[in-house]
Amino acid sequence: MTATATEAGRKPASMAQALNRALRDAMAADPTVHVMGEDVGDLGGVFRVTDGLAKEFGEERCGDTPLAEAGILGTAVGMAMYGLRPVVEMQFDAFAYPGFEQLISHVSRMRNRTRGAMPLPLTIRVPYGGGIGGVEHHSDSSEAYYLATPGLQVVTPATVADAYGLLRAAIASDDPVVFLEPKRLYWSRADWSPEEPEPVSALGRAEIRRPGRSATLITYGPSLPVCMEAAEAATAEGWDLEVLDLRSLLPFDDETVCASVRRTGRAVVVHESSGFGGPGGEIAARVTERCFHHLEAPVLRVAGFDIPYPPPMLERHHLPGVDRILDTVSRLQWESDWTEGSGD
Amino acid sequence: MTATATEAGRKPASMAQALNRALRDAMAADPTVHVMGEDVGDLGGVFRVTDGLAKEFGEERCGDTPLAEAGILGTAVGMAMYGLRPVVEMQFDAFAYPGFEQLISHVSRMRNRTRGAMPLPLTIRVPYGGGIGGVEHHSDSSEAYYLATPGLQVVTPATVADAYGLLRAAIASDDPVVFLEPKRLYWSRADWSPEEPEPVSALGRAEIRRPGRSATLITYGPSLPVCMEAAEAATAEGWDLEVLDLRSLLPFDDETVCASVRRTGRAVVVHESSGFGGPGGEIAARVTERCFHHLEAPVLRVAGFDIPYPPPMLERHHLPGVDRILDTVSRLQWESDWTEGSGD
Amino acid sequence: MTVLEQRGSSRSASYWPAPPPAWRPRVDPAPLLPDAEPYRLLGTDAARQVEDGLLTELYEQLVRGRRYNAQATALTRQGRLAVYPSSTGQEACQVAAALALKEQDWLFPSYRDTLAAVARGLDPVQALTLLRGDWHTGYDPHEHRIAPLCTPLATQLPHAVGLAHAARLKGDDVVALALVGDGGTSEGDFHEALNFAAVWQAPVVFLVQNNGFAISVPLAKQSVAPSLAHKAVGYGMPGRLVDGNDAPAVHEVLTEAVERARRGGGPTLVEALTYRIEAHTNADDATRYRTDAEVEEWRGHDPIALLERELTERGLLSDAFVQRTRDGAEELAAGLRDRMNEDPALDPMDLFAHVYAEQTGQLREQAAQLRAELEAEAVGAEEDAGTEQGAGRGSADGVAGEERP
Amino acid sequence: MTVLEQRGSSRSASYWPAPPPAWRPRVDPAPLLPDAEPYRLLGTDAARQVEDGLLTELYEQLVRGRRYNAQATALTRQGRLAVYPSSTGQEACQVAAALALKEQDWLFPSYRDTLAAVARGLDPVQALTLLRGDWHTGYDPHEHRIAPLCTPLATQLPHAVGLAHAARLKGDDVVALALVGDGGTSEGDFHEALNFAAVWQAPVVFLVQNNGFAISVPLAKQSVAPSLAHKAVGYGMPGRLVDGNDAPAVHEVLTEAVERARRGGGPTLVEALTYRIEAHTNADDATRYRTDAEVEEWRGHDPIALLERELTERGLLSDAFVQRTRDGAEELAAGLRDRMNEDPALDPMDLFAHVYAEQTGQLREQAAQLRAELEAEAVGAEEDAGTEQGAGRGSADGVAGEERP
Ligand SMILES: Cc1ncc(C[n+]2csc(CCOP(=O)(O)OP(=O)(O)O)c2C)c(N)n1
Ligand SMILES: Cc1ncc(C[n+]2csc(CCOP(=O)(O)OP(=O)(O)O)c2C)c(N)n1
Ligand SMILES: [Mg+2]
Ligand SMILES: [Mg+2]
Repeated sequence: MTATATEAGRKPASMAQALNRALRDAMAADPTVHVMGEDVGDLGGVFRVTDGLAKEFGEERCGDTPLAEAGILGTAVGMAMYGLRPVVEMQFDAFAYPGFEQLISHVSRMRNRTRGAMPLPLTIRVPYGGGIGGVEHHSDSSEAYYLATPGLQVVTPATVADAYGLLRAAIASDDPVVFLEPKRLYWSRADWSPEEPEPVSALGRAEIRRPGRSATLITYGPSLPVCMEAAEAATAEGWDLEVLDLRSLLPFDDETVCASVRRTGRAVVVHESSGFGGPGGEIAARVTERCFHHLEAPVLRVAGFDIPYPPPMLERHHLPGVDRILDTVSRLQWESDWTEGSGD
Repeated sequence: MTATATEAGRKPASMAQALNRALRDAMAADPTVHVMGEDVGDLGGVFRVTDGLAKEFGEERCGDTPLAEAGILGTAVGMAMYGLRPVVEMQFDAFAYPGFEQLISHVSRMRNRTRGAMPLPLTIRVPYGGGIGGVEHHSDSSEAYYLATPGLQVVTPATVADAYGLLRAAIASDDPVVFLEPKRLYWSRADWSPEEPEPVSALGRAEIRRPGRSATLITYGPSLPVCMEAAEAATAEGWDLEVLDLRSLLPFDDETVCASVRRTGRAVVVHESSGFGGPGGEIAARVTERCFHHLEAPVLRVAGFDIPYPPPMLERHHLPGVDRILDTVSRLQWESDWTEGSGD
Repeated sequence: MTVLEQRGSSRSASYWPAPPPAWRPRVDPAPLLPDAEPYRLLGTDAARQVEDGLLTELYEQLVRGRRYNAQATALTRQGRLAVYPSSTGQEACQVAAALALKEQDWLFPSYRDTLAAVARGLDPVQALTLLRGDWHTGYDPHEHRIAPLCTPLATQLPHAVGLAHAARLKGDDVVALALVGDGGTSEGDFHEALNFAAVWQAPVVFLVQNNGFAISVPLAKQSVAPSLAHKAVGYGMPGRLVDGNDAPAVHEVLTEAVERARRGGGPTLVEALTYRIEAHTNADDATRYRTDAEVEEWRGHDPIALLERELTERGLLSDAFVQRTRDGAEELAAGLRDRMNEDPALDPMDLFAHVYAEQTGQLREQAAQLRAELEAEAVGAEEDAGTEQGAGRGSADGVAGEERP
Repeated sequence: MTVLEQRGSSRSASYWPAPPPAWRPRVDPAPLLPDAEPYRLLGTDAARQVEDGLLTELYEQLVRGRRYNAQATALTRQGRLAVYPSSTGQEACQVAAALALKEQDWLFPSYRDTLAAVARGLDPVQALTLLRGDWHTGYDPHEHRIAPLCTPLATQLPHAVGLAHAARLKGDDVVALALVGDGGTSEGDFHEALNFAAVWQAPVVFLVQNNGFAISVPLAKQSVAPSLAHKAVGYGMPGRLVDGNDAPAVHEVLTEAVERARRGGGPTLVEALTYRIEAHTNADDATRYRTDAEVEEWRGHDPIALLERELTERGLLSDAFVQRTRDGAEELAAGLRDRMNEDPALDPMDLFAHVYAEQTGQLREQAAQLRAELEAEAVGAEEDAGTEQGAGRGSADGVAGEERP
């Protein structure tokens, strides 16, 4: 299944394949990397991200655990205390919740608790977000919970290349990383080689995916392709939108984000997660704190509604789409025509 | 212990006593109200908030549960499904985490899941925040987790009178309420009578605790007294600060908050919870979205640092204090003297 | 009493001073332990004591259930269900669970237990709402006293305990029966629920359908206990092991447990040994983790076939009866197919209608935004395809308008 | 084998077709069940087999432990400890846990188990750091292989399982021993940890110190099981019940379990019956939920007194030995008192130093803010009290400065 990506050179690959390759390469490079979770063994994970690993590295390196997420995370903490680098899979976003006590009270705090004597090099892979027609509890966007937990790093790829590079970086990190995998991008494909541009990405850096001058769309993960599409559509309205992919939500790349917003003077944060108490509030607030006098309009947000994630047949109304993004861009207090630096 | 508050007329009472009285009155008024949790029976709770209830109403109405927070919350869900109004006590903020799966996946969603057929009139009391010299895990400010969970209401009193009125309102609500009790205000006292001004407060309304013209301090719970003190101290600097007590974090009282900020043109959000991903981001973002052109300066935040809650001997450095609040107010881009409506 | 090794206690009779009384185990563990062999009726002498009427009722329900499962699976292929976790092979557990309850009792099903809900009287279309994807729960739980289908594993168990406890506090004659899988027994909520039930002596019965797998993970990686029913003694409740493909046996064990709970005898844990004949769901590929031979072996222990043998022995399996049973099942399937082929009526505004009893200001704003978008969409759809994109743009007013000063 | 009621299975020998093999319980439950009576040595004939050296070592440690507890409690009254959960009355469990382990093994203590850590060799001042309040953990866990004191109940148990499992995967000779209270057994993490341990056959021993209370909640409201050790069979591991105030008995049971784990025999659950003589912590008022008479009854079963009886019988309790033991305990207490009376050196900047391996930009900003505040405070403190308030105001630069356009 992942055979096309095994040779050097750029080949088409899906995000799931790139993640699989990242796990494989990390396990091959470092015998302390252990993959664990529900159905990660023979089945290769419900999204096939761990496909073939049990066969290649043996059950002890990639094994099925009993069905208990606090137990998975808690035993992974113990394994990390002993020097292993566990990579834990939570089967779906909502099924990570039983592990929250371990996550908040231990995973995020062990290094600090012990003045650095006991770091936890732990990666927690969480497939997240909707748009896949999943029934209740299979489409949550849980990033707000992770962001409010100091001591964690929170990372999410939006491209095939980042899926590889960021996962390698997460596993290489000496601190715990919550690695959020956008479910609906698992099957997105791109030409890609694991060797380029860099096998392991730096954590904590945002990337400009589309330069523009009119306004900045700040986004991440599943909403990146939607924002790219919106930016294309916006040209018809005369807007040249910059699209910024955060990649790392915690730590947050204030520098890249603020530089962009200072340039464009306008910003919209786009994410699937519910708006209220979601990542967008933090992002809008910190951008405003730092760039207030560059702003021609308030930083606006396009987010999921403040409701439990909808059933499959209604999810399209909930998810930020191109129209809703453009509607919001239109409310950024434009003069009749776009001109730079008008302000109030 | 609570005898002083049992007669009519305003008498001195602590917040813990007012909460106790609210529980007692609610139980007396409605036989479906059941109090449950760890040590809430004979001991009366570790903060004595349930003192005397087991004796007065019997163990079946106020009883000790086995020691398991998911079990407490999960069985309370079942009891609410059958028409009872459980009032659950989580012993400390951090010990609510084991119940987060029940909270997120069930408590917040049952009404929506069943199209209103199965509401959950459930109150979850959570003592929260620091400043009491508590050792690790006894001083968390966990409100960000609750705010990011649509379907919950999140309420927190900052005064003795509100402790009573809001808890009565929470118990009376047909939807689940996370009722956050500021630990370090448990022993704060005030002259108060349960009959006035109103026995049951409306949920979802903020209150101006100190009117002012220069800037608005937006706060809640444990930080209200600090903000009041800061506002007094600020008069020496020539600032007349308005202090706004949110009382309800979810739903959020945009009207009262925005009216105040539009009046003053400047705002600082103050809370103990870590800044990043905390409530302040949401508050600053929505105020800015709604009041952008009234703002003379960005909405700033004074919050706990982005660190695990410190050990007792260091907590004073973490907690928002008067000086830090005034420092932040001083950064609200004042002209040499305060004048109304200067702008940029 | 169990046979206990009394190491080094020869002087303990004269032990002085006597240890404080809190030490005495208050409960005899022996009656709480399950039998080593699963309880069976079919194929044993005891089967003769089961009434004809019960056997034929079980048979009709099993056949209907099998047909229902097949139809639901077919609907996934036609895109009419988002997903279906089949209970083919487990029909005896599903049906017995439904029949063991009285009308006032409550059933707490998981995602795999729609058949139990249907056997209890729920409209199959309503039962499948979650899996079709038009809403989360398709029925009013109070109507048939069936809790919403529960997806997060084992989380329904404390609900069942709480409901049963509340009913007892109110003095109502209500028993709750909660279903969970073998995988679900590993979750913390299983443990907490059983302990609460035992401490409270709540009228609740836990039925573990041990179908050998949690998705791809076999029981051997889930537990190395003598049986899952052996967990019961650790809570101070009886554990019972039953052949989950022997419908009258499951029915008897559950009925006994339910009646015991009703009499105030407290909770019971029942483990039913069965097998998931189909893949985990239609989306799963079971060949990755188990052999056809294993499935075949279990087909040889099919709940319907086992029951047919007994019915045949008794001469109850007449052609007419078989035909009538099949016709009933076909009718159920046809009705289900026809009704599931209709598109459900959906109102997107429902997204905001049930989050709270009273809509918050936030939600009113957001509902207004969506309504405006939908109206703009409708206008856009009426105009011809060549019209400028984004007709509604700028009209949406989700965030309260800002008037300039 | 347990005595099992074989209801209705008379025809089961000829049962046809044979049920699939997955049905056979793979494990005999009988050896996993605990004895009905707690295991005891003191006061039984078997006590004679315990070596003198072990008894005197245990005695010295118990006396030290009792003195340590008294000193720590005294320090709370002097405001030198934020809080102290005493293990007075439970010293036998604490000491035996420490002595049962080899140097390379790991101990996983809870908040009440500082004595076990001290008995294992940890500096008592370091052990008390959490409870003094200057930092969370006062020691490098790797030094004595003692995990940080754990406060969230039962959450340390999966850590112990994971660590033991990791060590076994690496081929290291390491056993983990984890302590938990009776109340902690109700938590989901207890369940999940024990199940993982059993499925993985991890070299780990769980010691439940059943001291009768979880703060105010008596065991009877926590569990109605025959014993907490009866939970073991539900995971497929042996459960052992021991008199927790009989130091050599606890030592023997734990040593056996540890060595069994070391040999690859898998995990064991040990329940030690003991009593918390003091209140939950110095802040607790135990008179609200228990009688003095109950405490007195347990004082009559004191671990030190029990051991003294055996030592006296053997003629080992000489005045000189008693004096030496007391002197050692006093020395420990005096050193602890003196060192705890010194104020710990604290650097507020440590708040930011260990959150991540590499400080984030956010934390660098916040550290700079605090540093500026502290400098301003220091300046303010140097100036006289009459100086204008808020000397440093405006100088703090926590949020990156905004240059006007
Ligand atoms: C808390 C939680 N974790 C993970 C899942 C994902 N999941 C759905 S079904 C399943 C396997 C359940 O196995 P079992 O309990 O044996 O029930 P069965 O499917 O065999 O009926 C898993 C892991 C879930 N639904 N909930
Ligand atoms: C998850 C969690 N819930 C609640 C608490 C609060 N708490 C601290 S100690 C305690 C009682 C523990 O009793 P037990 O397990 O028997 O241990 P003991 O104190 O008797 O040693 C409670 C409820 C906690 N620390 N962690
Ligand atoms: Mg199963
Ligand atoms: Mg205890």
